[in-house]
Amino acid sequence: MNARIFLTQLLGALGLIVILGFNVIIMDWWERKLVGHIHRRPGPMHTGWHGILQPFADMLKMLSKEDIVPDRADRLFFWLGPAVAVVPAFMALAVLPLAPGFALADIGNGLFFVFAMQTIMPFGYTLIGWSGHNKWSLVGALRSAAQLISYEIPMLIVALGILLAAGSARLTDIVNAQSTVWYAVKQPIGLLIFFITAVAEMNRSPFDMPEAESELVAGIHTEYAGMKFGLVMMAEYTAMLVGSWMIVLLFLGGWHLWPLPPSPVWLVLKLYLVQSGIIWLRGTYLRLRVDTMMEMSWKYLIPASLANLMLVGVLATTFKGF
Amino acid sequence: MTVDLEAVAAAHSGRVDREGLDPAIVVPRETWRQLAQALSEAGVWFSDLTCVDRGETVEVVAQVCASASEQITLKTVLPNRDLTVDSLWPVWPGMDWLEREAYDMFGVSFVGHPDLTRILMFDGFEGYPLRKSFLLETEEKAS
Amino acid sequence: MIEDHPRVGRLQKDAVTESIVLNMGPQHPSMHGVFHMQLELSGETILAARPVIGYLHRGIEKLAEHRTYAQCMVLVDRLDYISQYCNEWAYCRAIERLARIEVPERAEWLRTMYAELVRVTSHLMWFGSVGLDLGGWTPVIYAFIPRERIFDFFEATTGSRLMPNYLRFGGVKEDVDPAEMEALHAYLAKDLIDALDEFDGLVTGNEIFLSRQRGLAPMTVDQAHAWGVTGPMLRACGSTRDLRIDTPYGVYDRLDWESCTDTRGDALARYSVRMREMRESAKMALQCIERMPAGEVRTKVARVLRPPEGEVYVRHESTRGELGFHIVSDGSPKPYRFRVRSPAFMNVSSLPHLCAGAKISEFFAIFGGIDNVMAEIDR
Amino acid sequence: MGLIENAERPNFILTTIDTLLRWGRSHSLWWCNAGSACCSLEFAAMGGARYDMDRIGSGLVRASPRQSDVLLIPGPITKKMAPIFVRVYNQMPDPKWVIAMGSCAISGGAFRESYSMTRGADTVLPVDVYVPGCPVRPEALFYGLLKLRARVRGTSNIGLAHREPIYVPPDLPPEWEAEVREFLGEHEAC
Repeated sequence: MNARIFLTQLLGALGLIVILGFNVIIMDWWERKLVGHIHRRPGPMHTGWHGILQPFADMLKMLSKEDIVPDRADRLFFWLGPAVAVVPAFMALAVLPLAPGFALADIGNGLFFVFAMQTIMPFGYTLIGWSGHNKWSLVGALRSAAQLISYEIPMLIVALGILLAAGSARLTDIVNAQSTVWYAVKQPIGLLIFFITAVAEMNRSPFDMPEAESELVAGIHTEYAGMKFGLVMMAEYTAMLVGSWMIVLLFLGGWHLWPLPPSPVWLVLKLYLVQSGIIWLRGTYLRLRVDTMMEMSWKYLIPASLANLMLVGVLATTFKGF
Repeated sequence: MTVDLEAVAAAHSGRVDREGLDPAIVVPRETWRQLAQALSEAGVWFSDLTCVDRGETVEVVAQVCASASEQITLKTVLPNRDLTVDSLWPVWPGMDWLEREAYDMFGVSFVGHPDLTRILMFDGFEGYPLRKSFLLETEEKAS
Repeated sequence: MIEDHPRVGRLQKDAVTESIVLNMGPQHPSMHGVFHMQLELSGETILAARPVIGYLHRGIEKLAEHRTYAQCMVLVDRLDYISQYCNEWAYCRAIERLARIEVPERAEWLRTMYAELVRVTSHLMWFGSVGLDLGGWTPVIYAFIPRERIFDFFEATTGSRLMPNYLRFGGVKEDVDPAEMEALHAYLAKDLIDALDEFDGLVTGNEIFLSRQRGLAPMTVDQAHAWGVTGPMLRACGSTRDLRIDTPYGVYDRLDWESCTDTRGDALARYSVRMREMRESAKMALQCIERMPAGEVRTKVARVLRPPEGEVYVRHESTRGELGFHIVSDGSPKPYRFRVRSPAFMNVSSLPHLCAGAKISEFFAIFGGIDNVMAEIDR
Repeated sequence: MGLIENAERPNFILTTIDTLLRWGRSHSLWWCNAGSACCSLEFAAMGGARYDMDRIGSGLVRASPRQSDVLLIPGPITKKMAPIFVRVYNQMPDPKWVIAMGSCAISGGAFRESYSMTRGADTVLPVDVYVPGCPVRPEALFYGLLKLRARVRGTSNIGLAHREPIYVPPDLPPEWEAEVREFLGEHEAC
């Protein structure tokens, strides 16, 4: 093996972890600030400039909290759960490009790789919920499994539409196919379905069933204390990052902002706009009921996504360059 | 008056007490449930049930409404040595918690109640707090 | 017969899923205090529910027997701490009826105004907690904005945000500063209505909210009467019973208002009744400010009140329903028996009937719609 | 012997980490609201837009005691409820603090002589901050929180087991107002 490539990749991986940690911190602060302003209150103000150091304080506190593992919990999986939830998100990030060709591994099957990784995350949530030996978290785990499985299907079908139009599963190619017109314009139904399912995949409000605070105490992570809880939070923010990144890459033109020249700045900007939109949802909407949520996926989203696929197929074969 | 108090009272071997601010029907405990049954069939709904400790006896007092604005008090008197009376739960299901509370606070047993257990106090609690014989700690010290 | 086959029999026995018992509360985020619910679940469906109460039982009825009538006002405040003025008024009416005390005209207007204002704040609190129960964080924060404003008025006129101890036998403690009333009038006439419109936009028009509330836990008038349910919950099933009209007290018969009812009887109807009641109450409070006559606010009553021997039961339309005070006097300065018929107590006792067969998340929508206050239930 | 002496001696790295951890803890006191009675309303008001305790990083009321730092007792502890409070307290991870809010939680308050009440939270739990009032005003609770925050920031990890309770004065001294107003004054939205 070429030592130079190995070293670059190693450094890249480390850089990714740093970026991820940074993202979690930014998002934690930004979520509290944004929700605060939606509520007409200032949010964190006294921990650094406008509370910018708040996430560091939280992290330090969590690090130094007593690490409780309940007596009857399954110790191995109690530890493993957060890791199983975090690691696939990290792995998915490895193939997500920031600029043309600028990804840790710009592989040909990037699209499928990301979805494959996203499919593993629910296992983590289910493990987290199940291993704590708590009825609340068990209900949360079951909800999480049901929810993530049923929302994966429409999401993938919509992604197939993109695949069909772009003719490649390489994420860079998909973005470059949107250099002038985004897929958001060409496939608006697809964007809508993809956005809904992505929010559901991230366990964000209004789909935050697994950790429905008013219902299931703290849902899947009821028994998690200290840094392990921090890890669960990290997994959730990372899932949010991956999901929003996919929305930006597949529908919002990635680094393209026609007629301006392409730049990674646009991508980062869009990324955080999408994430802010998801936070906004949390500030506005109430939570769906579990059965309505399942119904929504199986009765409406899957047929709609299939119709969308058919439409895209017809359009793509009729008009060249759709 | 939508309900003829005198007639109802007479039919259940009771009497009408008009000395107070509201008319009250006082019946012996044997006809307690029949009285409620008869009133219920006449379209009367209940409002409240409680007890008053009179020292030697315990009065069970129910407040019922004959119409939206008309208030009737039903009473039966139980001697201390035998605090049992028929439950009104079969007549008005909402009496469930009220009778449990009366049992919890006064020790009155309601025959025919489906689940007569303590409601406000915990299971191991001794005594019936709202009886006059139940003293608070401060009173015990004073006496 | 295939069922007789030993293996089939065993399989069938195995296939029966075990129900789990979930203890919800007393320490749970959306139990509105310390309420304990034993739920028997099959999956997420509630098979049976058994409420356990008494975690906040402070023995107010016993303590009141050791206080003078005036001292009991402190305990009455703490019964239902969300609608304090209604409690105080109901208690005052009971004692005034028992001791035959006349109340001056202006005091009646003031009492009506405070009772209606507290109905607004109480329903605002309920609105916020319904939002919280259904997973939205914003409604509760928004609901606190008008609440704080009305609390400012309470504080400026009675000296306390929550526990005013303002009403007295034969009137109220003291008159209100006209400037404060004017400021409140301006607020009620415009800003409060704007805020309520905003709430309607935030929650009432929300499709998710409607889908969660419509047709949920329906109740008929007969059921409501059988379970002793009163107040907005009863009016939501089509009954027109409202003690403010049926047994007129205060100045309600002189105000221009209507009792809010609905015929659907489900959770959405309960929601809609309360939302409209807020507007009606604001309207009534406005009329009180506009038409309040000048005059005395308090009649002279003996410092240590000794009502004549007798007993009285007074029904009062509190924010949650029929609040009853049953006072037995033996002629001494302390009540012989002090009984509170609490509306939330009776409303919550209907909970097992309402939530059988519902899902866990529906349970919270039902429970929030009851609008209970544990302090009043447990007393 | 040597080990203990070394632990007592100020060590640059240890003290730096200790300062950092104390800073982190003091800025991130999350609540466990065992909300019982009247005072929990004023606690809720403190989360509202006017008082907004999130501004000092305490805005999160965690539903699970496992993730919270401060147990708030906003009402009377009845004999029926006392074991549950103890259980919730035991479920919280160390370091943890307890705030007794209101006269019921401090001593039993208006219901002190009742047959169903404990005589205050400190009969069952170690209380760190006593905030008097019936009910407590949000400003008073805010002041108690600020005091607790200062205490957390000033307490080294070694001294955690030995703690003197903080008593918030029932009257309003001028500096009391000034300190809270300084925090509350910066955002007068409503």
